[in-house]
Amino acid sequence: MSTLFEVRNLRKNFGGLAVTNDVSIGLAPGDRVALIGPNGAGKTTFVNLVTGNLKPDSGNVFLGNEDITTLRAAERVRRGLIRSFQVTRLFLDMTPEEHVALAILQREGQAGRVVGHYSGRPALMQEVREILHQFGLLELSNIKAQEIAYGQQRLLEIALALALRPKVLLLDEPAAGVPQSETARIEAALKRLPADLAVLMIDHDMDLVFRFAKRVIVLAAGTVIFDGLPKDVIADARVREAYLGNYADAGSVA
Amino acid sequence: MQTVFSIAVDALAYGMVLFVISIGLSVTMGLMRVVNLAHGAFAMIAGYLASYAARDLGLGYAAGILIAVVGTVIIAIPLERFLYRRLYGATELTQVLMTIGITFCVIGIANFIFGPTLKTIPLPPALQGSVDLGFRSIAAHRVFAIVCGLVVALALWFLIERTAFGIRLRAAVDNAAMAAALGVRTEVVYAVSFAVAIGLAALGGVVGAELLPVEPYYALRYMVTFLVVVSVGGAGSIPGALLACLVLGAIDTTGRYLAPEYGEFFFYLAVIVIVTLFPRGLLGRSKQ
Amino acid sequence: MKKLAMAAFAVAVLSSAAYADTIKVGVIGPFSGPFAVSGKNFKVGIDAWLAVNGNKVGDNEIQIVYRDIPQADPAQSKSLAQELIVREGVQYLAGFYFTPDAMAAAPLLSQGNVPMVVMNAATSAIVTASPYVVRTSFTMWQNTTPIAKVAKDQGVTKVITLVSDYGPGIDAENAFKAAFEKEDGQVVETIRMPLSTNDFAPLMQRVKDSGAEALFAFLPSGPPTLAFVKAYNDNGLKAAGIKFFATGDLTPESDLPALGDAGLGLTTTYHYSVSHDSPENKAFVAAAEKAIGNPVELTFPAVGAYDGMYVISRMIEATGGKKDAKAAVEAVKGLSWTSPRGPVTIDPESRHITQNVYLREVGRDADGKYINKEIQTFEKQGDPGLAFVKK
Amino acid sequence: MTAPVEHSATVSPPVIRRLIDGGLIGALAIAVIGAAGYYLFPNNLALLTRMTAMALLVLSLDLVTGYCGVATLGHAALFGAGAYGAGIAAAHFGISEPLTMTLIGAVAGAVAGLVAGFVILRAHGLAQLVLSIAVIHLFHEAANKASRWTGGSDGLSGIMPNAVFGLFEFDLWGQTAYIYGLALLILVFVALKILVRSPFGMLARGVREDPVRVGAMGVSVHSVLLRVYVISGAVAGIGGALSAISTQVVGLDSLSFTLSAEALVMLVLGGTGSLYGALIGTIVFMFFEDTLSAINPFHWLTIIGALLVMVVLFAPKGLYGSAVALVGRFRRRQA
Repeated sequence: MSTLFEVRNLRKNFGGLAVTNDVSIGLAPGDRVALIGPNGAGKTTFVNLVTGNLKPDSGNVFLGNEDITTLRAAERVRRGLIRSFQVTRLFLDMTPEEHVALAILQREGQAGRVVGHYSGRPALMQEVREILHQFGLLELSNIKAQEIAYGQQRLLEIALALALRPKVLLLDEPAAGVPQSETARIEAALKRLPADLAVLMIDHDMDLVFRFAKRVIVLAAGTVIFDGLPKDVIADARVREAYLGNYADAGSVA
Repeated sequence: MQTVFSIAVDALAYGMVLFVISIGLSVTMGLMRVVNLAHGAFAMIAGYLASYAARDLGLGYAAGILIAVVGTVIIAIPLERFLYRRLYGATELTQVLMTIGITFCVIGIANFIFGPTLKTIPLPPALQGSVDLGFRSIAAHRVFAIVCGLVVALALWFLIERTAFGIRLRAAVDNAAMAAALGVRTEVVYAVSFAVAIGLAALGGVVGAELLPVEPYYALRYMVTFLVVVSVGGAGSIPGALLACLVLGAIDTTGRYLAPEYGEFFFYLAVIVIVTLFPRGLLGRSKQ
Repeated sequence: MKKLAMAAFAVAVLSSAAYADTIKVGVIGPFSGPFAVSGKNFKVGIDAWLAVNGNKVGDNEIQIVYRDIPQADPAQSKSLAQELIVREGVQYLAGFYFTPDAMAAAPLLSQGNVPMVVMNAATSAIVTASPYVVRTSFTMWQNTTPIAKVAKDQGVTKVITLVSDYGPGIDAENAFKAAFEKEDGQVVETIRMPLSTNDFAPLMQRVKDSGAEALFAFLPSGPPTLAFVKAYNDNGLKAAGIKFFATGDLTPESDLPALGDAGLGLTTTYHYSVSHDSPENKAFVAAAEKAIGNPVELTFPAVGAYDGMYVISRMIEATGGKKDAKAAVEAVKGLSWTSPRGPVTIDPESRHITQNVYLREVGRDADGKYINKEIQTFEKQGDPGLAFVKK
Repeated sequence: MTAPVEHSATVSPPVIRRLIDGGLIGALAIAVIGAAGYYLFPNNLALLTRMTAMALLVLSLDLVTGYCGVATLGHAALFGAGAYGAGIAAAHFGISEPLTMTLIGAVAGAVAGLVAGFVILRAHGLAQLVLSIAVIHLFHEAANKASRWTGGSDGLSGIMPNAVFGLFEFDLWGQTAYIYGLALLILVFVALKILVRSPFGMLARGVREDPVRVGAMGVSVHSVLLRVYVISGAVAGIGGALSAISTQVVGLDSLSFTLSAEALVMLVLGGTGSLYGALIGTIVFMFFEDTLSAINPFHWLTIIGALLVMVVLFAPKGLYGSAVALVGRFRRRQA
């Protein structure tokens, strides 16, 4: 399988401390990969480096054949590298319909238009409804985001990302803060993500990770200490060490 | 060389007067998160009280300051209870609207009671006249303002960083809910801080009156200056406000000496540069 | 509904144009805000005139309508002037503290058939804005020119000028320079200070460094003048013998108590001092002090307003209460009378007031009150500034 | 994927709502209120014209403050640029055709918006407020210095606009000026309503709600804000030009901190983030100011101050915002 997205030898120091230490990861179309790691492993920093919100000290990020290391965050998004947020970031004053419509308009390069209303475009409205339907949000399409339940806000968050037609999707704890009763719906939505999409999910809900991911990467102290099949991860000595004791050793092994 | 020294002395004196007048606003804006555009109004009230006590009643300068500070705080207490308390946590724009309304009221009332003319606060003999520095002379009241500024800076720093009250205040500011859960009575802490801020405004209004004379429009005339000083220094930072006053004093004074015609340009360009480079102010508290 | 409104409209138009035995005078001035003391003096001058002369001219009763403009704001001035002419039906516009406000209202005069009596705004060009403008105040040029002579007479040859950086300040600078250089004096440096300047210490250092024997200053009356004079004293310029010349704007009577002893000895030229010794002024001051409540606040705009009311009363007399701006203005061209400030004439050509300008020194009167003591008179001064404008 | 076509009827907004969103109702309301003003206060058209110019400034401010969350106390810079642009064109270059003057005002305002936005958008919150204050003072001082062009503090006079379409003269009664201003206001209002509804308008609202999310959608937040500033500048510039045309004098006050602060007070009074709020705030504030200062020219400021305090106490979302909230609560209780 060809590589769609690749991080090569990525490194970031904060005041002499290597928060991301020589990380290399590759994703192919259709990949379902989970990135896990104990608290403070550097997951958030890694996401920010990939999305372009932080500048790496060294190393490169590739999307397709293009080196996107120096591109700004917005540019990366336009090339198909999309993320969702751990804490919901929505436009509370807007409806789900407006959210998705805006995302589609942006994808099509139409978001700068100063005239017209999206509802006047049948094709766009059709797609909006399809996406909302896919996430079970159609009934809520004209209710302001601040008035819908948190679980549904999380779904909208993913719907929004999907509407941008990502090639690579970074999901940052998609089920965080959602009551147990509603996680099933989120999981179901994740299952229905387009097959050719490469997904990197950052999470520490192990149940979710094992049901979703075909591959697991473990980050500890800024270093990749495991990259393999889910069934092997529990047995891995370094992972056990990282989670259960002595972090420093885990770093030195890499 | 003598000229450079001379400008430096002027800059220091001007900066310290700015500091004394503005520091109260830094407390309200930085620690209580209230954009209090009525800061000047309180300073002005104090000026009128001091003028009335010292000149019309002939009680003297020291008594004037005391009466002004105490009197202004007493006037401010009901305002805090009924108006300002609603502003804690409100949006900046709401705060702007309310405090500008209060300012308009105070201006109107001052104009009605005291009339539109300038009021002065007679200085005691010791503060009149000049002090000889060898290479030049400087007004004695400016020296007094410098001393006041330093004392206020030290006292405030001590209060906020070194006392139990300071710890409570900082806790209440950083996380009101958590502080309340820990038994801090945030309402009381805020009321006391407000009183301190108003007391400082009052002191500044009286001490600075030689430079910024008391008249009804005082409340609006210097509002921009106060705002600029506070945000350049970093709202809530005592050393920051001190540094900002000295830096702005130096820029303003030097600019006015070298090219008075373009003094405004110098000053505001400098403000733009500083604010762009240090968006939280020179020594701002890192938490927004 | 529409018809009714149109009818009301027509009535309003007609009634304002037709003969009325109540004659309304619209006065626009800064009655609140930072210049409230000047606006108050407008009102005091007018009240004093009405108290002395009664509110009737012939059969016509004068009624004053006040409108407030706190700071220079031509758009508001125009809208207020229009409202006064059209809605209130005023036959005369008066007041105007700021030049742009007068300039904005001037184009309305011929259409509205209304004369304007400027009671303060002091830029020479205002009288050229409309043939219906008459001014009873002063211009910067008029009051500044004589002080150059004073400086020369006192043996000063090198002067540094410090003026506020706006229209009147620049007028003052030009006027002083022109007059002083005519006297073979030398202006070694001209400094323009931003209006917002609070701290004058660095400027005093500039004065010292310039090697001038005297300074000429203009600032609009208000808080900065106080700081300016104090800076002059505190920074040792007074002690060093550097002389201080200014127009009376720096020492208005309303600021003198605040200046206190720091002001003693300052010499200024101006068209009016509250302490002017004449029976006309005594009568005026008595009436004005009654009107103002606090005598300390009485200062120069009051006399501009008082004389303005005299001019308006003569206009009403000449037109018999009819609305005829042209006839009204014609009637006062060349009008001479004895004002509280001394003998004055409305110059028929410029419609600006020709008057004495006095050299005054700040001192105390017998009661210990601070006053501007007149020590020299420059008689029948016109406005040299108009020639400068026309150039 | 199956498309739930059966839902479309309930999902797409009804025709009437679209018309309301499209600004037709608003335009109609302005026209009706404007006409009412014309007949009720036929002798006070200059005030009404001033209100119209001010309404344009407040609408323009609403775009950046209400819709994008930019805090500014320097918005008069854009208004003044329009006023001086139109005024200088007329006084120095003899361009006195009112429509051309208005266009020049809009362009001058847009350029000023670009410059001001470039500086002001470099910070947030309090720092942003201070940058805006610095900007307005620099503009003011520049206009004061360039007195050869601007007339400095004496004001720029000698602006003599031609008749509109060669037919309607600007006269003492101010009818032409008022109707011209009202027409401009209606046009701008409709244009802004369209803008606010447009994809770009949604983007701008998105920036106010959550700039990080907008960035994560692949949009450059800064460029959105800068574009809003340019549009806002054009609107304010039209207001400035209207002021120059109707007053025939431009003063430094049109570039002042005071005017900026007044506009902000009017906007917050009416309610931010809604074009109606901006209009209502302007009308209410200026009406009270005019009435109170006519009743008592000496002490009206006190009453205005008390009024503002009252509004914060009893209508914290502004007059329009609080009214909408009240109606909403009432409806919910009914339902």
